[in-house]
Amino acid sequence: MNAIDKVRDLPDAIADFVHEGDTIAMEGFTHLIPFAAAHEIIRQRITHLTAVRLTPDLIYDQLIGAGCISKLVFSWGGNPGVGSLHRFRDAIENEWPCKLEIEEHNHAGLTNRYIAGASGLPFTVMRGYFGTDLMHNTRNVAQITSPFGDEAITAVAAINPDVTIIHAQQADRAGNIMMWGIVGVQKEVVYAARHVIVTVEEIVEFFEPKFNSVIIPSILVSAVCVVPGGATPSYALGYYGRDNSKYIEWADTSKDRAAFENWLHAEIYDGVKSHDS
Amino acid sequence: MNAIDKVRDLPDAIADFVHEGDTIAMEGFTHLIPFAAAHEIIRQRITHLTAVRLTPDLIYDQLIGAGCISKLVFSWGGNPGVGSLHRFRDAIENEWPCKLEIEEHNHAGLTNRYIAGASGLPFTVMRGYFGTDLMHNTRNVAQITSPFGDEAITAVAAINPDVTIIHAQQADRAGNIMMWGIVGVQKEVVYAARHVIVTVEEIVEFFEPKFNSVIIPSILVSAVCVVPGGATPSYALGYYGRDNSKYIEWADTSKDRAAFENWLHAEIYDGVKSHDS
Amino acid sequence: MGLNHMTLDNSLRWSSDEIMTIAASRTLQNGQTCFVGIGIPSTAAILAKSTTAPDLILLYESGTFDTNPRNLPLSIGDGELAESALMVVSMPEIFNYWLQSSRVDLGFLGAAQIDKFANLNTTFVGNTYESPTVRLPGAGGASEIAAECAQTTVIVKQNLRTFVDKIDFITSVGFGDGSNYRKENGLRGKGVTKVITDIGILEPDSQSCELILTHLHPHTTLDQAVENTGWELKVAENLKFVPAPTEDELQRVRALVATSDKN
Amino acid sequence: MGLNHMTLDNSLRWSSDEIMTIAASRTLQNGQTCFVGIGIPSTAAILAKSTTAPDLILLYESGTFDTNPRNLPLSIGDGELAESALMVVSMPEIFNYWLQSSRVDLGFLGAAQIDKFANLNTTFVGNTYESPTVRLPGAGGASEIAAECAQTTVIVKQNLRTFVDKIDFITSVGFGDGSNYRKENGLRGKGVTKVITDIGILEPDSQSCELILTHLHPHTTLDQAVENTGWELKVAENLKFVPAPTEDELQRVRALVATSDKN
Repeated sequence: MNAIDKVRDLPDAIADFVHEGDTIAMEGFTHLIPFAAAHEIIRQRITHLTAVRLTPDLIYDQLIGAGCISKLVFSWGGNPGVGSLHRFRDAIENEWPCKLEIEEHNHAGLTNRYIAGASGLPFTVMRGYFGTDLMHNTRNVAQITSPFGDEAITAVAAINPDVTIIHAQQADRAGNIMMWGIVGVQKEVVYAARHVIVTVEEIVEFFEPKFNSVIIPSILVSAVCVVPGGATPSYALGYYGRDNSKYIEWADTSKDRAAFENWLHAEIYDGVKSHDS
Repeated sequence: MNAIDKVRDLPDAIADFVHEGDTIAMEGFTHLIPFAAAHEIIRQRITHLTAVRLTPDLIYDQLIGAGCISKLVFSWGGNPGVGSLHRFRDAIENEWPCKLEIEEHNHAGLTNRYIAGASGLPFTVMRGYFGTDLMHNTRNVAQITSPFGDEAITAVAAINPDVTIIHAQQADRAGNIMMWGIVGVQKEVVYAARHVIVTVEEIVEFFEPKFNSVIIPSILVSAVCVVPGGATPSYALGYYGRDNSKYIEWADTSKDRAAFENWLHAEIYDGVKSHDS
Repeated sequence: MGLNHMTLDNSLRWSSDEIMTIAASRTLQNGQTCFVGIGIPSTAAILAKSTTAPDLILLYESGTFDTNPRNLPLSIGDGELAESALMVVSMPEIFNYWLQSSRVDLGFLGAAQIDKFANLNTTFVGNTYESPTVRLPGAGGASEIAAECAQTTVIVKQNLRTFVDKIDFITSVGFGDGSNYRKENGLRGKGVTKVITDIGILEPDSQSCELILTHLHPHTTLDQAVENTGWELKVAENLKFVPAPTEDELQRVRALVATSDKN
Repeated sequence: MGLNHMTLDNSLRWSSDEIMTIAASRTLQNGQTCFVGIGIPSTAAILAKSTTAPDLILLYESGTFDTNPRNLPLSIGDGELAESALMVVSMPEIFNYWLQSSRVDLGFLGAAQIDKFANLNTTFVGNTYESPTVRLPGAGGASEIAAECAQTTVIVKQNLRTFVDKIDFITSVGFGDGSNYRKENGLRGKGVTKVITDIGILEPDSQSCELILTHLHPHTTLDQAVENTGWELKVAENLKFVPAPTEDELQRVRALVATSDKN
């Protein structure tokens, strides 16, 4: 029950907990996106993943292009503020590098699916999908009737990933995690998961009080990996800013298959072996 | 949109927002119980209230004994660590001072009823009440079947109080509220309410970062009343401790109707007119 | 999507993005809660907050609530949105406690396609859902913004590619097939009350819910509007002109846009 | 409820509360998550944490998680529980993300009445629910602790008023009417695995789920157990004695209890 039990090298943690065919969720909404962990998954060539994430963002665009993901569960697939995710589009429009099955939601729906998973429920209820075409083109969404009055309500099925991977600012010596700033759905997707890998900027002696900070107790965490910069090119509030230029450059890098494959080899396969210590 | 619009004397706030026959919720789990506001309700002799609260505690025992509450929605009716709530028992067992209708839940159930209210839903789902006699002796609880698989799940109806009253440590000049320490169900019951009255220890220039602090934006608040000590004999973390002796003494004060009525006159009707400035 | 591409009309003192931003900004009222997206909505909201609506409460789906950015965010989850916010809440809270419980006065949306009943498509264009010609990002927070905000303003460029008779996919509901669709489907907000384009402003008819051209921008013509609409455009009897941007408005918009990393 | 009243047997070196506390403490294992109530459960858990199970994680329904109180709390929401906790979460989180999602290893419960299938009543005694002779506090967190903790330990004094053939109200489910009741009713935890009384310890039969006397305290007799049980008490073939409290255990319990304001 102390940090020594949980601190692992990132390659070991990925090898131990992420397996071919798993359902994984790597969350972080714009902030604290666990890029280093994703790159390690690519490097280990783990495939046939069902990958869940509200915003595939560059992180899943890279995993999709590298052929790791065979099914994507998502709610908004763009490059935020820039435009398209080209690897995502190429997979859906042209099945390159392989067929990509999709299950599409909206943010509120996928968020509530995580809440149901975190709550140990088979489903939860929400107002949502009403009157849209998504209702008829997605799974794990159903209409039910309120037993109090007869209002129609949407039920969404729980998601319980085999592995959730997040990045956080800090862990303490006992293996507890602290993050602050925009925390999106990370708490829910951690509670919903069977295994949890957390990459952190650093290990600290004690946590300083912060507004809106979220603590993840050690008991929920399978492995803590110290990976400074592990959220680059997204950001870690209090550590480094978002590298917006990388998001803009990605439009070009990813647009063309050859350019993407060059990036994949240069930055991932032949790149320096991750940031982990 | 600044504090001047919202800061009121407690008697005015109660008179403006709490009316005969209203459904009210005064929350605070052991911590930050809004006693001063309850005493003002007694003083204004507002009656026929439907009063919702997980733990009636001394605060509702006093309102019940004073004849303000005609229906109680609750989940645990004891004097924590001491024993019975005698005014609550006298009302249920002997209809004194008037008949008390009850609707009884458990903590998880009532908590989820607040969550449904806060979420704008007619109901939400949970695992609970399964196999108990409460299932057959309470309203606003129903069994439904999961549309994914056919598991039986409990649905609980939303609660949306006419007025929620809470006590918090601080408000800022803009009328935003901050509380920390044990916050129970206060966030949910604030979001579920039509009107919200908040008594606070003090108004501060700005909020200091705290672990686990909860902010209630000004826009949710109908009135802010500065009432130092307004949670006594419960406590306000960072301001004063719980007066456990008052909880123990209450066993004697409340056991006997005459002793209770003496307390009611001495402390409330003829007492110093509240703590508000 | 095209929303962010600036096409400067050299004969004018403002670009189409600028006039859309300023028109959107003017619709915001002090004290409202406003669900903001990236791009023109952010610029419009920050402009309004710095001028006519200082107590406008901006919330983003990232969970940043009552945020006061000085720079224009590139993404919806920029650090400055968090650091300048009254509070940062989880997405469950933003979606369930704020949006779903109908606490938000106004939401802004864009679209790749819009029809005469203000239904919006941001999912795909061409062929089928399973095998689209162009795959777009999808719903994100848009479908619930369209459903639950008290009112929604759509900001979109007007042309035959976007203003179509039949959209390929209803991502977010405007008025469905007409006036009773929202109620029948449990959508509680009023729906789209304004569509602000580079040509003018359209508003739904109070009876039929069909979009009607109510305003032209100072530099545009009715012909332009008709030619750039893929259905038979109805025009308000008292068609008005949007007042020209003031120097102050233009200067503020340009200063804001200049703060964005993207430019 | 009587659980907190201390009845010191002068012929012994410990009170019944003390032996119950110590017996409960010994069942706790290091690293477990333990849902604690006020009174003997708190004392037992804090005792275990100070001796055999330093990494025991204590959570209270008030939302205090991994709390490390040095004093015995009078109430479940004492300030010290918050100030010594790793985190304080809302009650929605405690009930939905911890208890309901079956993350808690062990819960402690008391009762005013218990039957042979370990069903518990804390709601009312006598006459009807609508018009009870004695109204008790009700369920609180107990019914979900009984339903969802991996295991539950009941701590209760054994007498004919409490150990009854038929309880007046099932507030919290033990095993209902027998072995399949939990599964049929969707209760996912194992249920009550130990009932610790002032006379001994009862455990459910692995087949019938009926409570069986498995241990006596060092100072008690089988006759006492039988006489204080309102049904025909079954006794384990290898009935054992609970090892006597050590001096260290007694000193620690007494020091803890002395910290409570109540004493």
